[in-house]
Amino acid sequence: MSVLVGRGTKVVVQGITGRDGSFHTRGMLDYGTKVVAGVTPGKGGEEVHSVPVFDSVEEAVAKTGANCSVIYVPAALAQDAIYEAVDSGIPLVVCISEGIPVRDMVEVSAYMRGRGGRLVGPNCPGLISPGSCKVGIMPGTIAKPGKVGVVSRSGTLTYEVVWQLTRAGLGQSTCIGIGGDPIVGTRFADMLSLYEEDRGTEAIVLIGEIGGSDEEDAATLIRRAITKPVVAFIAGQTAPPGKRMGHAGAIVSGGSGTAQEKMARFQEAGIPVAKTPSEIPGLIAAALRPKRKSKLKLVRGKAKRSAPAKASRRRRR
Amino acid sequence: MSVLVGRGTKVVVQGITGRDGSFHTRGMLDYGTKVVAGVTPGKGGEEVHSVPVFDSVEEAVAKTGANCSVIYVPAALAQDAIYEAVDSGIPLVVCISEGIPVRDMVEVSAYMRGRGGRLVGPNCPGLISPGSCKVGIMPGTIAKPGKVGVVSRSGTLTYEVVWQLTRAGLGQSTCIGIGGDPIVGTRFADMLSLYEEDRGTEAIVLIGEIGGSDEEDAATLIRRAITKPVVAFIAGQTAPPGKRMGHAGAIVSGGSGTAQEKMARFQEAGIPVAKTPSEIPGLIAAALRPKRKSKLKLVRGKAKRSAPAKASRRRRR
Amino acid sequence: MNLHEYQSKGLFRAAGIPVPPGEVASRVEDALQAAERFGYPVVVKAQVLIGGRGKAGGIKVVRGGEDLSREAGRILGMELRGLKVSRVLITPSADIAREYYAGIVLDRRNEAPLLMVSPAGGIDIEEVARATPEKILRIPIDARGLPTYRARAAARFLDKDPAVQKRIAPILIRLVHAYHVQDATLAEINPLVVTKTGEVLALDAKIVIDDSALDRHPDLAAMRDLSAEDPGEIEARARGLSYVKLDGTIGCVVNGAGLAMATMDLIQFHGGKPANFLDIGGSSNPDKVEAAMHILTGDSRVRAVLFNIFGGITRCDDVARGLLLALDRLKVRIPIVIRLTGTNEREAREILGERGLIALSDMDEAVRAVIARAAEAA
Amino acid sequence: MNLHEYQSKGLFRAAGIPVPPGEVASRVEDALQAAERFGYPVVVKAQVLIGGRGKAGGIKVVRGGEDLSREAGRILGMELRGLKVSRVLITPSADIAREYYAGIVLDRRNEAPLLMVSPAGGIDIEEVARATPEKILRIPIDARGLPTYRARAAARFLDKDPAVQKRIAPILIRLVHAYHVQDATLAEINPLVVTKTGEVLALDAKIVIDDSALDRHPDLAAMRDLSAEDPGEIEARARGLSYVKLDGTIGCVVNGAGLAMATMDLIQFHGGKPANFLDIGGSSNPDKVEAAMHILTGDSRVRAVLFNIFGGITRCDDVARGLLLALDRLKVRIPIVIRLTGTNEREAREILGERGLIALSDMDEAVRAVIARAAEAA
Repeated sequence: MSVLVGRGTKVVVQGITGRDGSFHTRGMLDYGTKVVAGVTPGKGGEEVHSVPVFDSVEEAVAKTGANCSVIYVPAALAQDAIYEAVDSGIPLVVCISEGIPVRDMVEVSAYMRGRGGRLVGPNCPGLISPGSCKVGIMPGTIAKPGKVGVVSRSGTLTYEVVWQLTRAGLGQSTCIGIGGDPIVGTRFADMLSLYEEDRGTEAIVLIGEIGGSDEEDAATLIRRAITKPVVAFIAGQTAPPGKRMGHAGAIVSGGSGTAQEKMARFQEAGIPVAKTPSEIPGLIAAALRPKRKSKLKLVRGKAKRSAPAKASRRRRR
Repeated sequence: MSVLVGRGTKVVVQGITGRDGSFHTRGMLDYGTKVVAGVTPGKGGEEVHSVPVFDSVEEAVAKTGANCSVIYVPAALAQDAIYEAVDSGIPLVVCISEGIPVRDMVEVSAYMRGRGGRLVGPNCPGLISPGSCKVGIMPGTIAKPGKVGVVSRSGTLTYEVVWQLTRAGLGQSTCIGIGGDPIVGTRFADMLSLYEEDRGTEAIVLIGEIGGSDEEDAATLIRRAITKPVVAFIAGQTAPPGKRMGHAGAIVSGGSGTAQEKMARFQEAGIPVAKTPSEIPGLIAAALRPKRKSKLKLVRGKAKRSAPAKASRRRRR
Repeated sequence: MNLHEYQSKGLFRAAGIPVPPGEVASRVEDALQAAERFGYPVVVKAQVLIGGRGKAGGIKVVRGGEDLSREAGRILGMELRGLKVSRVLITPSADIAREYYAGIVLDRRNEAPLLMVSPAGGIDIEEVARATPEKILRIPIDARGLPTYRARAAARFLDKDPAVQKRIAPILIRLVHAYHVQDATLAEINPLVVTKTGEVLALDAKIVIDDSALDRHPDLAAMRDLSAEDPGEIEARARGLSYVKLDGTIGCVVNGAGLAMATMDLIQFHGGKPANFLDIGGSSNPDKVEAAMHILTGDSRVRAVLFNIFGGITRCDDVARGLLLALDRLKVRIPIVIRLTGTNEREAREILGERGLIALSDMDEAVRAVIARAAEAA
Repeated sequence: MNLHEYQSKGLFRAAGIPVPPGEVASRVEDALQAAERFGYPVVVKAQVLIGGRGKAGGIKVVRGGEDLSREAGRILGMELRGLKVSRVLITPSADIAREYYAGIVLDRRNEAPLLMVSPAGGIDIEEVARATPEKILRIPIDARGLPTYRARAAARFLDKDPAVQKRIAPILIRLVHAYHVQDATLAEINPLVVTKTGEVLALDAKIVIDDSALDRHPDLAAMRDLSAEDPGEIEARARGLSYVKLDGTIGCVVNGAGLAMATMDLIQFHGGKPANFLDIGGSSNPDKVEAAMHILTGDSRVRAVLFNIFGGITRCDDVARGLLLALDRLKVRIPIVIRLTGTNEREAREILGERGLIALSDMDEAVRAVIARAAEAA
C-alpha cells in the first residue's frame, strides 16, 4: 500500500527532452513507473526512450490519460509549467525544478487555493512507493516495500534514512521529499494526514530541518489527529542564524525556525526525536514492536482521530 | 415579504459625509431604513443626521452590527470601498457609484468569486422593499408593498415602471436596479432565483436594455427553473450599433446585444414582452389573475423547479 | 474612446509588439517625404475611426510619387461614413505570406477579458464567428494574464511553423498585458501578418480605451481626436451630458439612460423618429438643461423637442427652471412638449404655467403630442 | 542578497517613498564635501550588512568638520562583526518627533507576504514581538497588494494625527508594491520617523532580494557588494556550490543540503566542530569537488576534511575522480576522511584504492574518524 503514487499512476514528464528530464525518465521507466507521455513545446511527435512527446500537457492528457506530472524545466519556466499542469486537470503535480523565485510560488499558491490538484515541491526529489512507482529523481535501489511512511524536506538525507531503514529490514509504504523551498505545495501536515489514512502505513518518519514553522505545525497536528507512531529528525542544529543552508527555505531568521525549537515541539508532543540519522531505524522498530502494535490497533478500533484516541496515544508513550 | 433587504437590514453608508452620501442617508432614514453607521476615513467620531461616523467599515460593523453597506464614494475610490466592505464580512454591498473603470470591476469580480458576500451594482439606484427598507437612491414615494418583484438595469425607467405598477394597484415585494455597467455584482438570473424563492413575490417584472447577454441568460434560466410569471421589457430598440447609450454597458457591439435579439429570446421562452412601459401593469395583472394563480399554486405544489413544473408552465402560456 | 490606427500602433510599439514603421501626414507634401524615406511601394491609410476603410476606398498601395500625390490628395479630404479624413498614415508595403487575427474583448458573461485568435485574418472577426466559428480559438484571461503555455497553444493554432509560433506567442502575451495596463476594452490586431521572410507584424491596430479609466491615463486622454467626433457630442461631453446623435426629427431631453432609450423607442413605436439620445443625468442642474437645449437646437433636423422627466433625485422644478433659462438665452423656434412627474412636480407646473407652458404627466400622451407637433412644424 | 542601506534607500526613493538625502563616501574628503552640501549636523553611517550598527559604534551624529573627519576616519576601516567598513553614508540629521516600524516579510505559513507595522520603532522588531506583541499590527498581503483601506488602518494604528496618517498610508502601499516588483523577501523601514514638522521619512532601510529572482533583476544583481562577503563564499557561488563558513576545524564536503546539515550536526554530536556547510549539489562534476577542496584548504582553521557522499544522482566515482584531481592540483596537507555509499560506490572505491585511499561506508564511523584525525593534526 502507498499514498499519492502507485500502480495506477500514469506520468507525463514536462521538459522530457531536456538533460535532466530525459535522464530521469530513463530512471523512472527502469523502476517500472508508467511514464506515458512527455511534453516539450515544439517537439511534439518526437520520442524519448520510446515515450511519445507532445506540445502541451493538455494534449498529453487527452491522448494518454496521464494523471501525474513531473516537472524538470528550468526554474524560470517552472511557474508556467505548474500552471499548465494544473489547468490541464492533472491531480498530482511534482515539481523537481530548483531555484524558482519565491514570488512565483506565492502566485502559484494563491492560484491553486480553492482549485483541485496537489503540488509536490518545488525543489524536491519527488516520491517513491517502493515496488510500484517512482516519480522524480530518488534512487530506486535504496527503498523496499514495507510499512513505514517517510516524509522529508531534503534529498540525500532522505536517501540516507531510507537506506538505513531498508538495511534494518524496515520497508517503506511511500517516501516523499516535499522540497526545501520556503513555499512548497505539500507540507508535512498534508503527508501526515495521508499516511494516517493509508492502511499500508504503520509508522511515519518525519525529517525536518531549520527554517519556517512546518515542523511545529506538524507537531501540533500529530498531537491532535495522528494516531500512528511518528519518529522525527531535524537537521541544522549547528546552522548559524541568518545564513541560508543550501535550501532556500533552510534559514533561521529572527531567532525563529531553529532546530532546537522544532525538536522541543516534537518532544512536547510526545514524539521521539532521533539525535542522529542512525537512531531512526531503532526508534521505528521500537514503535512497531508487536506489543505496542496491538495496543495501537485497539485504539484505532475504538475511536480513530478522536479525543479518546489521542489520550490513549499519549499513555502509549 | 421581500428579498435582500427588509426590516432586519442595518445599513452602513460608505462615504456618508459626502454630498450624495449625506443627502441619501437623509432619504433612507426618512423612509424608515435602519441606517446605523457611516464611514468616512478621518471623520470617525462625527455624526451625519445623528448617524455615527467611523473611520473604517470594520469598526462600524463591530460597533453597530451593520449587515448591509451602501457605497457613495467617487468612482476612483469605489473598488477599495467594495474591498473594504467585503473584507469586513458585510453580506450585502450596494454600490451606487458610477463611472468605475471596467478593469477595477474585473478585479473585484475575480476577488469575490468563491468568497461570501453579494455585491449589487455598481452604477445602480439600489433597492427598495416597500414599506420596510430602502437602500440607495430610489424615490420611496413611487413604491408600495405588494407581490411584484421588479429587477432592472436602469434607474429612472425603473421608477417609471414601479410608479405605473403602483398606480395600477400592483404593489411590489422588492424593486432592484442591478446597474448599467458591463460588469455588475448581481445579475438578472440571481434576482430571478431570489424572487422565485421568495414567498412574498408572485410575479416578476424584468427591465432589460441593449448590451451584453444578461437578458438572454435570464431567458434561459426562466425556461429552466422559474415557475412564477415574468413580464419583460427591453429598452434601446432604436439605439444605433457601436454607441454607448448613457450606461457604460448599454452598447450594441459586433451585432450582438440588440434589443430585438433579447426580445426574441424572451418570446421564445414564452415570456410576454411589453412593447411600451405602459403595457407592463396590464401584463402583470393578467399574469396574476385568480384563475392562473390557482394553476400556478398547483404546479408549485407538485414539483417546484423541476421538469414537470417547467412543462406545466409552458402549457400555462 | 476609440484610438486611431497610428495611435494604437504607437501603444503596441511601446508594448514591444512589432509594428511596421509609419508616419502620419495631413498634407500631400509630408506624405511624399515620408514615402521617400521608406521607399516605394508604400500604403496610404486614411486615419478615421471606422471599420472597413479598405472597402470604402480609404486605403491604397502606391508605387511611386505621382501615384502617391494623387491618392493622398484624394484620401485627404474625402468623407468616410460622414467623417472627414484629415490625416493619412504612410507605411511601407509588406510582403504578406499569411494573415491572422488576434484581439481581446471584455467577456461580460465571464466578467474577464477574452483573447480570440483566428487564422482567418484581415476580415471582420464577427463574420468569422458567424460563418466558421471553428476558426476562432477563445482563451479566457484571468488575473495571471496570459500564461506562456496558453500563448504557445494559440500560436500553434495560428501557424504551423515553429519559428513563427515563437514570434507570435510573445506578441499575444504583450497584447494581453497592454490591454490590461492601458485599461482597454478592445485591443485588436487585424491582420497580424507573417511576411515572406517569416517576420510577424501587426499590420493594423485598433484599441478602444475605457472612458471611465481615462482619468488615470492622462496620456491616453490627450489622444482624443475631436475632429473625428460630432460637435454636439463634444459639447455634450464637456457639459457632462450623455448624448448620441441620430438622424430623426424629434429631439429628446430625458433624465436617466434607460428612460431615455425607452423614450426613443416609444417615439418610434408611435410613428416618429428620434433625433438623439440625451441623458441629463441624475442631478438637476439648470445649466445642464440649457446645454441640452443648445445642442438640440444646433441640429437642423430637429423639428420638435420632448422633455421626459421622471423626478426622483432629479427635481422637476429644477428642470423647469433650466428650460426657462434656455428659452431666455437661446432663440428656440421649435415646439417643445414637456412631460414631468415625480419630485416637485407641482412646483414645476407652477413655474412653467407662469410662462404659459403646460406639462403633461403621461409618457405615451407626451410622445404622441410631440410627434404631432413635429409633423406640423415640418 | 542583502542590500546596503544606501542601496535600499535608492530603491525606496525610486518607489516614491520619502527618504532623507544622502551621499556615500569611501574617503574622509568625500564625506566632508557631502556634509558641507547638506549642512551640519549630519549622521555618518557605516555601510555594512549587519544589524545593530548603532550599538556597535558604526553610526555617529557629528556637528562640524573636525568631528566628521575624526568619526568618518574611525568608521571607515573599522571592523564590525568581522566585516570591514569601506563606505559610509552621510545624511542630514533629522529632527525626530516619533519613530515607527514598517516591514514586510514572507509569511511562509500563509504562503504570502506579511506587512507588519509597530509604533515601537527604531528597535529590533523581533524584540517587540517577544516583549509587547500587542504593539505589532500584522496585515497579510494578497494578490491585490495593500488595499488603501488597510493602509489607512495601519496608519491609524501608528499615529493619531490624521495629517500624518495621510502621509504614512501611501508609503505603506508603495513599500508593498516595491517588495513585490523587486522580488524582495524582506523590506524594512526602521525607523519610519515623523519629524517635528510633521514630515514622514524612511530613516533607515533594509531590503533583502530573493537570490532565485536575481536573474530577472540584472540591476539588482549588479548591486552585490563582494567586499562585504567572505572570499570563500564568493568563490563557492561562482563555482555553483552552496557554502557557509563557520568557525570550527572540520571541513565537510557533502552532496545535498539536508545531508550536509546532518553531517555538521553529527560532527558536533560526536564532539567535533564543523568548519563549514558545503553542498556540492546533485550533479557530480569533478570540477565542483576540486573547487570545494580549494575553498576548504584556503581556510587556515580547517584541520581535516570529511567527504560524505550518498550516491543517488551523484555518482560516487565522479566524486572520487574529483577528489583525486584536487589532490593532484592543490597542495593538500590536511587529512581527508571519505565516506561513500550508493550509486557506483564500488567503482569509486577502486579509483580511490589505486591511490591508497580508503572509503568508509558508515556516516557515524566516518565522523568519528575525521574528529580523531583533526585532533591529531592540531
